[in-house]
Order: sequence, then C-alpha cells, then structure tokens
Amino acid sequence: MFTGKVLGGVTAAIIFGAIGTIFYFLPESGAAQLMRKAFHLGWPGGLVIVILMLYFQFGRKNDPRQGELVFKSVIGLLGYSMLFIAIANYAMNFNDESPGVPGEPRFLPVSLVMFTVACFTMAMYFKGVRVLLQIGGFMFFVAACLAGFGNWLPQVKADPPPAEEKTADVRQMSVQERADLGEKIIFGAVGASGTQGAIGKGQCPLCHGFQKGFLSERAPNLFGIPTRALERLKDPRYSQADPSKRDTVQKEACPGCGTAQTAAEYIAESHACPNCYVVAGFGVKGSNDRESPMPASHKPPIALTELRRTHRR
Amino acid sequence: MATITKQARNKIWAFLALGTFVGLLLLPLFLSLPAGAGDTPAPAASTASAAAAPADAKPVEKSRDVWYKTEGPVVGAPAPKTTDSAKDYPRYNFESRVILWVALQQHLYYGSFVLAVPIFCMIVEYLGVITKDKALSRKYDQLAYDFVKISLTAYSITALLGGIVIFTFLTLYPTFFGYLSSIFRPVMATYALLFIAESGTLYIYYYAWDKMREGFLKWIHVAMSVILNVIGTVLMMLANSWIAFMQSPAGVDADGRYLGNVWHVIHTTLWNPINVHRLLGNMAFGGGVVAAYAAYRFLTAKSDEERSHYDWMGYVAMFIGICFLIPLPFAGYWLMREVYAYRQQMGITLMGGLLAWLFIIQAVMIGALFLTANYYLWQGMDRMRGAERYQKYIKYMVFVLIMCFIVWLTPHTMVMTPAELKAMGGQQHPVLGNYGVMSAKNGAINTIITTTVLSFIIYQRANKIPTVKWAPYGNAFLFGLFTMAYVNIIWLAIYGYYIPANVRVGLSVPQVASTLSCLFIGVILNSIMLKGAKDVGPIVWGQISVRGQYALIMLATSFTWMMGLMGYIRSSVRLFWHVNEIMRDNSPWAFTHTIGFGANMISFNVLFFWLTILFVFWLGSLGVKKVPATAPVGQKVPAPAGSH
Amino acid sequence: MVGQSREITTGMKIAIAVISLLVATAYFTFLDWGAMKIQGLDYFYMFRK
Amino acid sequence: MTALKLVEGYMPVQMLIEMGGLALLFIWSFYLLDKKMGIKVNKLAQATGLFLFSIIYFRFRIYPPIPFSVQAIYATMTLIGIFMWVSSTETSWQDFRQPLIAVVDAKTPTTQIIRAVSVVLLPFLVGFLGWNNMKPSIDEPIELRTVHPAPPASTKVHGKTFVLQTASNPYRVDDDGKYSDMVQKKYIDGNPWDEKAPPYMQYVREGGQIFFQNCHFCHGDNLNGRGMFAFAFNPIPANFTDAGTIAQLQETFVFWRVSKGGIGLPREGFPWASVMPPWEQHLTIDEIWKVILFEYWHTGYYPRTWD
Repeated sequence: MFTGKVLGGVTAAIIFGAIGTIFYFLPESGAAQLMRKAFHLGWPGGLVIVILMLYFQFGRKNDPRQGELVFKSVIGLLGYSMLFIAIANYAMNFNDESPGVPGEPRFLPVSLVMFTVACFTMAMYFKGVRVLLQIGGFMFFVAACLAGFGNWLPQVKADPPPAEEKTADVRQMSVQERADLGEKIIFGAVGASGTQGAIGKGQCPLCHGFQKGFLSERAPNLFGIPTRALERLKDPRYSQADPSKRDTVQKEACPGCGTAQTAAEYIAESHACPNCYVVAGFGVKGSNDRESPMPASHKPPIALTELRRTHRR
Repeated sequence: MATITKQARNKIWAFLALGTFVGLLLLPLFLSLPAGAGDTPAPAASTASAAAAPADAKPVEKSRDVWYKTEGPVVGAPAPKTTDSAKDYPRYNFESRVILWVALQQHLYYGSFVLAVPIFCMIVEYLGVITKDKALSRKYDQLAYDFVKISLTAYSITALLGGIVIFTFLTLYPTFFGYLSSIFRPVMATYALLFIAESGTLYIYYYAWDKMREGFLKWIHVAMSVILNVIGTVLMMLANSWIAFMQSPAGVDADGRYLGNVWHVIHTTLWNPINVHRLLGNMAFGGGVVAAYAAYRFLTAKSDEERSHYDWMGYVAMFIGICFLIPLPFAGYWLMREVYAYRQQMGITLMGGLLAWLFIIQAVMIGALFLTANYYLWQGMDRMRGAERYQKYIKYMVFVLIMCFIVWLTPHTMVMTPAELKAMGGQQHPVLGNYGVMSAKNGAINTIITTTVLSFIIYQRANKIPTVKWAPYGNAFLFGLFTMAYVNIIWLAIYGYYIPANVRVGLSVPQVASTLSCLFIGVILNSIMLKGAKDVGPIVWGQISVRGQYALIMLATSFTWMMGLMGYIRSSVRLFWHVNEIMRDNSPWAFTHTIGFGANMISFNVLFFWLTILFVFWLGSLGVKKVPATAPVGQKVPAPAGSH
Repeated sequence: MVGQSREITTGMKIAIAVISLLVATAYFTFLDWGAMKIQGLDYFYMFRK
Repeated sequence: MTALKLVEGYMPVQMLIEMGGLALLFIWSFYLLDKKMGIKVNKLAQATGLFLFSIIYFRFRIYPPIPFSVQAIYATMTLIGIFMWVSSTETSWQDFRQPLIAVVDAKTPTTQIIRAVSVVLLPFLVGFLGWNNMKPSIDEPIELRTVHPAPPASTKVHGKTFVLQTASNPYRVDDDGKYSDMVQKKYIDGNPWDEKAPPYMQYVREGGQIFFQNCHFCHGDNLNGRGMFAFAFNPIPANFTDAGTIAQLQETFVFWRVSKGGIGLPREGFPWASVMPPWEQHLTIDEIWKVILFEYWHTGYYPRTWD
C-alpha cells in the first residue's frame, strides 16, 4: 500500500500543493517573489529538461529504460528548480544589509542548504557523477554551517567616523575669511580675540600677548607686528640677505630658503623657523638668544597643517 | 663507455642547471640595485610635484619616519587625499571593494596553493630519497611528481588571477594603487623578476624530473626544489610587505611621504609575524587541498589498488598539514601580540570590539579542525587489525573533546533577548561566565590538543605490541605523563581565576609547554617503544570508511574557509583606512560589513575556489600515468607516522 | 603489554604507575615554575600571598 | 532541579564534574544492561536518549537559565559529539543505521507506517520551521552590545588630551610619589582612614568618598553593580567585582569610559544601552583618577597592563 511510488506521488502533491497555496493566497509574499525570480532566471534550462522528459515519456515507447529516464528527468527538474531558487535568493538579497529584518540577507546561507539538498538528491539518482555531487554537496553543507553561524550571530555594521573637517583652500579665500580662520586658530573662535584667556588650536596666546600693553613675558607681544617686522629685518642680528652669518642654532627655515624680504615673509619665517632669529631677551635661558623656546608651528606638538599656516607665496 | 659519458654529460647539465637557478635567484638582486639607484631621479620628479603643493618648495626636505622615528630625505609625494568621487573611486554598479575582495582572495588561494605544493613536494621527494624501502621510495617520488604537475596548472591560474587583481585594483582604486605603487616601485620590480625566476625554476624542476632520477642527479633535483621554495618564500614575503605596510606603515612620514628607505617600507612591524603565520598557514592549506584531492580520487576509485594509493596519499597529506597546523596558533599569538604592541585600539577592535564575533567563528573552526583530525585518526584505525583494543576508549575521548569544546565555545558576550538578560540578572552568567574568559579557553584548547596527541599515539600503536624490555615502564610513564598533563592544564586554568591579571597572562606559557611536552616526549617515547614491535596485523591501506575521507574533505574546506576568514579579519581591522593612519578610505564602501555579509562572501570565495580547483584536478588527472602497481598492502606504516 | 622476559605482578604495576605519576608531577611543577620564571613571574604567587 | 544547589565559587568546575559523572553513569548503565542483563540497546536509541538528556540538563539544571543562543551552541556540540561517538567504529555505525535503513526499506508493516507518516509529515515540519522562523515577531530585538568597545587612541577630558596607551593613573604612587604597579598589592589590606596613611591610601580614601557621593547609587556599595537604582536600567550597571569588567581593562580604558559615559560609546557599543552619565561634566580629572584607584583597590583586581 505504502509503496515508494505512492509516497513519491504524495510528497510531490504536497510540494505542489504548498507552492500553489502560496501563489494563490499570498501572491506578493517573499516566497512567491522568490519563485517568480527563479523562474525568470532559469526557465530556458527548465524548459529543456521538460522537453526531454516529454520526449522520454512519449518518444521512447519501446525503450526498456523509459521509466527510469522519465524519473531521472523529474529529479533533474527538481534539483534544477532548487538550484535556481537558491540563486534567486542570492540575486535578490545579496546587497541588502539590514540587520534584524527577517527574510533578508541573513537567510542567504539557506541557499547553500538548498544547494546541498539539490546535490545530494541528484547524487542519489545520477550514478555517474555521484561522488562529485556528494563531495560538492558536502562542501556546500560545511559552508552552509559556517555561513549560517556567521549570519545567526547578531549583526553590527560599523560606519567610518565622519571625515576630518575640511579646510578650504586658503588661496581661494577672501582676506576676511583668512583673517577669521587665523582668529579661530589662535583664539579658538571668530570674535574671541578680545576675550581674556581665549585659546585655539595654535595655542599662541599661551606665550604671546596680542593686545596693546598686555603682559607678555615668555614671548614678544605681537601687537603691531606688521610694522615692527620691518624693523626686525633691519636688525644686524637678523642679517638680512646673508643667513649664514646668523649666530643661531638654525640659520634658515629650509636649506636655500634665504631670508625674508617683506614683513609677511618675516612672520611666515618665524612660524616655520623660530630659531632663525630670536628677539633679544626671549631666547632659551643660557643659550644667549641663539635658540628660541617656541616650537615650529607645523611640527608636533602644535602641528598646524599646511593650509593653516600663513603662506610665503 | 657510452654510458659513462652519458652520465658525465648529465652531471654537467645538472651543474649548469643549478648554476642557472642560482643565477636566476640572484638576478633580481642585481637588477634591483640599479633600480634602487634609479631612484635618484625620483626626488627630482617628486620635487616637481611638491612644487605644485603649497608648502614644500625646497628640494631636500627631511622628515621623520612614522614608525622607525628616523630622519630621512623626503622622496615621495604625500599620500593623496581622496574624495568620494568617480575620479578616485570609479563606480561600476557594484561594490568595488567586494569585487576586489573576490579577486584578491582567489589569487591568494591559488598563490598559497602553488607556494605550498612545492614545499610539500620538497618534503615528500626528500622522504623518497632517504627511504630505504625501494617500493615506498618510488611511491613518494611519484606522489611528489603528481603534485608538481597539478601545481603547474594552478601556477598559470595564479598568474592569470594576479593579472586580474592588478587590473581590478587599477580600475577600481586608481589613486590608492598609484600611491602604493609609487612607494613599492623597486619591490614590485623585484617581485616581477622573482616571479619569472620562479616560473622558470618550476618548469625545469618539473621537466627534469625523469632525467634526474638517479643518484647524484637526484640530489641536485632535490636541491632544485629547495631553491624553488626559497624563491617562492621570498615572493610571498614581498607580497606580504604590501599588506603589512597598509596595516602598520613605516618608511614614510606622517603625511605618507616616502623617505627613501626601501627596507623600512618592507620591514614594518607586522611584516615578520605575518610572514611566519602565512608560511605555516599555506602549508596547512596545501596539505588540506592535497588531502581533499586524495579523498576525491579515493571515492571515485575503481580498484582496490587505487583506493589504497589514495588512502595513503590522503594520510600523508593530512599528516603534513596537521604538523604545520599545530604551530599555527603560536604564530597567530605572536602576530596578535605585535598588533597589540603596535596599536592598542587595533588589538581591542580585533579581540574585544567590533570584530570579536569573527573570532568566535574562528574558535568554532579551530575546534572543528581538531575534532575532525581526531575523527580521521579514529576512522583510520579501521585499517588495522588489533585496533579493537583501543576503540573502546574513543567514547571517553569524544566526551573530553566535546566538554572542552563547550567551554571553548562559550561566548564571553552572550547573545540574548532582553527577557533572557533579565532572567539571568546581568550580562555575565555566574556559571558559564567563567568559561568565557581567557583562562578557561586556554585550558580547553590545550586539553583538546593534548587529546589529539593522545589519539595519534593510540593510532601509532593500534596494530602493534611493544616488545622492548622496558615496555611496562614506558607504558606507565606515558600514562603518568598524560594524566598529569591533563591535571596540570586544568589546574592552571583554575589557578588563573585566583591570581591577578598580570600574573595570569603568564600561565598560558606553562600550559602550552605541558601540551608540547606531551607532543614531543609522548610521541618520541612511543616511537622508540614501537621499534621492532610485534605486528598484530598489517595496515590495510584503502580499508578506511567513506566517513574518514569526508573528514579529509571537511578539513580541507575548513582550512579554506578559515583562511578566508582570517584574511578578512586582518584586512578589515584597518577599518576606514587604506593605509593605517596615513591614507583614509573616503569611498562609499569605507564602512565595515556585518559579520553575516562577511560570512556569505567567504563562503562564496571558498566554493568558487573549490569549483575551480576541482577543474584543475580534473585537468591534472587527464594525463596521469597509472599508479605503479606496487601493492602497498602489508606495508609498514610510512615514515611520517613512525619518524615524527 | 606484559613483557615477554619477566612477570610483573599487579602490585608492581601499581607501584610503577604511582612512581611515574610522581615523576610526572615533579616534572610539570618544575615546568610551570620555570615557564613562569622566564617571563619574570612568580608561579607560587597565590601561596606566597 | 534547582533544588540541588550549586556551591558558590566552585560552580564552573562543579558543572564539568557533574557532566563528566553523568556521562560515565550513562556509559556504565548501558554496559551493565548489555553485559549483565543481556539487553542490547540499539545505538540509535542510546544516542537519542543521550541527546534528550543533555538538552534537559542544559535547560533545567543550570541556574540562572542560560540564553537560547548558548543552549543552541551546546546542543549542536552534543549532536556532533554523539555523531562522532556512534560512527567511531564500523560496527557501532551499522548498529546506529540499522533502524533508519529498516524504515527506509519498509519491509514490515510497522516500518511502512512509520515511513509513510514521516514522508507526509516531513514537508510540513520543514514548512512549519520555515514559517516559524520567518514570521514577524513582537519580541524585543536581540541586542548586541560590545561590552568593551575599542577605545580611541586618545581622549580629551577638560581640554587635556590623554593618550590611552601611555597615560597612567597619577595617584597610583608609592610612598616616594613615583608611579608603581606594586603599591596596590602592598596596601591591599591597608587602612585608608589612618591619619598617617601613605599618600596612596589617602588617595584611595578620597576616591572612596567620591565613589559614595556619585557612583554607588548604581554600582552598589559593594561595587557589585547592585546599587539601589541598578535594576531600573537595562542592562544593569557594571559589576566591578566580576572578573570580566575592570579586571580585564587598562586603567586608561576605565578613565575613558568614566569620563565619557554612555553617550561617549563608539558605534559598536550600541544599540545605545548605557545610561552612565559623562562624568567629566561633574568630576575633575583628578577625581576621576582617584575614583578609579579606589575601584581597583576595593575589588582587589589589578588593571590590565600591556606587558
């Protein structure tokens, strides 16, 4: 009564019944979409198998192996459809990474399970390639276990931190914008230059005074620097035009840089090479004003980036 | 007379060939010297580009190395600051990173395989030369030969994939590739030359096999395999320097400007740990692939002869693979330590942070590998009469392994719903929480390894009865050794809970030392005891269950998966940097994928690799000569089992 | 397991086993101590506290 | 099942010993059945029995209940172990397979019925499992918090930058005022209220005062995370006496966590589930260091060091 043929028929009926039910009652469900996609992808091959099956059924009436051939094509069709449902699963969900949403990429390993099942099912009936199918199926199985475990774990996707603040190209800035940027670097915020104790990334006010008459013991008060810079250039100790005569630990900002010719150049040089010229009385103790206590502004610990320094050109 | 001249001629040819290889080996060095000197115009070029940049106008600027802290002349341009645009990151309607991932991973798999197989051949060929047993010696030789043959096909695929990688890289990440190649120009040139040298050596090695079969010539042939492997290893190390640079840059200043010292760029802090780790990993992987090949041939075999040959081959391959697997965790430990020493947050991201769950998967796989190895050995006992005496102990070993595995896999951070959290009363479980810490894990994994050693010792003596006079004492000592090793390992694991962390971290060393004691003392003592032992029954190669062969396939697949996983971990720990802290990844794909996505990709890569390698096997099997008809039935256990 | 040349009684077997256990214990204790020593750590930390 | 109390402090080892003993009992009982009473129990039945037993053990014996995820891992491990056991030898494997093959072959009416029923039920079972897995659930989503997320390289507190790898607690000092790893060990039983206490103990006392003014409401007066507000939060506050919290961390890591609080957690520490305030808004740098000093002193743990 319960022969293999009957049971096979019952199983087939259940499967087709289930598929039919899904299509009839839930035509827009994920499962129905999946099957439609699979059909869309794999129908030509399926058609070939169906034609073969029909040919075996009706074209080979006298072949003793007819029943076996028909059966094999049915199994082939089954494996083929599983294969394409699995592929459709990949095609639909591969790029979607929404953790916690069921039925989404975390179910991709299900495809691997389907490959496994398809391989083993076909291995049962296709003796010629049995071992290959079994080995393949086993590998799919191992991969399915591992990938399944990976997907079963809670998912975290990590975004990179926001990119560092972009400094616009100083050369494109208006004078006002440049001044604002400078104020921000020195005092921390635009308009903070009047506030007592305001300090920015450049940390200049730690040592330098910026207001007229402010106490400035560690470093020269910078109030009125544009005019005073020109006086400094004339100082014999500055030794304009011939840096080699300077009596300092570093004679030039960079090899071949030469000396400043304008006030702006002088200020720029002082930022990059505080040792090139030390205002009398402000050198490192005991160095006889040959060495400056100020760090070069483009090196640690201040390490202003290139665009934040004043430019020579 | 004629024969003598022929021999002499052969000898001359052999010396000539050897000379050529040495020459080929040295050639890249000579060529890289002018390449190094050829860098002198480079500063001029870079000054030209620097002149365009705002600040650095003067030619010889000095700057400080980010890692070595040495001063050096600025030679290269700073690392480009990329923007999220099609110029820096061209779009091809798919995640560029994933495409590159697949290309690189496939190249890596094949690369590992073609690097591992020659090492494998070298060992097997050498075994063949030193084995006194003529038939066995021929078998080894044939085995080695078969593998070079397979690696030839794989070699061309590797080269092809390498080309694909460069093409993909250049197309998808042009700016980044430009930067890397500007720094590594001399290294890349050397690499290309070495690659040619490697190809030449490999082909000559293969085609000279028959010609150099006997006597002195054979030794030269073996020497050739050494040279082949030296070239291969240097190749790998050069390639490693690129990834090591990306992870822990050196030889450049904080802006990414090259400072003219190639050695600093190559020899970054993580370079050597990665080299060692990769070399061992490649070998284990090679053993796995070869074992899988043997299993495939075993399962498709038509005759008992074939079955016995491939059973034996699988055993040898598995054995060599496992030999390299055992030191692998220590190499990994070293690498991890160096990563921690380099950047603490990188270490924590790996072990306790974002990527920690990937290590859980790794833990699963390590456990699975050891379980499978044990299982294979137990299945292998079916080959021998007399093994029944030991088979009743298997269940206890299974039990110990599974208990340790349970401890090994208990996660430190448990996944649970909020309801479960409340029921438990906190993130930490009062019982299982204790299994989640390092102390317990060390105990568990060392017990697992010790049990594997025990399995192997039992396997070794399965069909033998020791006859030496001191056998009772030897057995008693083995018993004492293993019992106390287990006790010691577990005691140290428990002891770890009672002492402060700074002392506790030291406990892993005695634990490992205990395991290694068992491995070396136990196996050596056992081998000595079995000298001249009475055979209960022969080893009948081929008489192993199909499950045993699937265990080999499982090993191979897991190796492959694990390589993919660890590579992914190593690579993604840079997070959003192309070159750590030097060049930021500003592409839309700078985020770190979910674990699941990673697992899916790794699975894809693994399966793709196996599909193609099956094709390679098939190609290799097309012209395979019939397996020599020496029936290995009744043969002694081959050298690896007895001599190690 | 029994050697061909001489008989070994059960009592002797137990004695041998106990001795080998003791030897192994001594060996592993020494190993633990030494392995901690070379790292500059104290194996008997808990007992000296 | 929970009537059999687990002994506090020895629980993990106890669990292993218990499992070991039960397994031995299991093996032994089937051995007795076979050899003494002549009842040979089929391997499939033995395996099924062992599996069910292990599930029951993990489900009910261990208290507090373990989460499903861990149970699933354990069950899988048990299954693998059972498979390895039954298939370790050919005879045992054949014995195990025999009933299954009998059902598939269906030579007798009983096996035929079993086969028919399973063939009909299996698709439904698979379908049900699939549906059950996919159906929308009203449970709270599982939260994955990385409890110790990777710290930044440096953190800025009160305008001062601390490099986590190099900074150290300025109050972990020996009697001469120099940084010392060993000072805690020396004074672990010291009295912080002693007037003449060494500087280290005085800092511990100050840290304790800060702790009881600010922290103990949540972290508990025994530092065990059981403060009076603790159970209003999910997850509950960290238990410092647990070997998995501060004992695993560097002192600078703790400093970063205390000063930045829950809102300062990096992305992987989310979904946001920590209400700890950023203490830099309430405490000075010195106070934070002192309170950390106190926490380590009180629990007896040592901060992790990197060699």
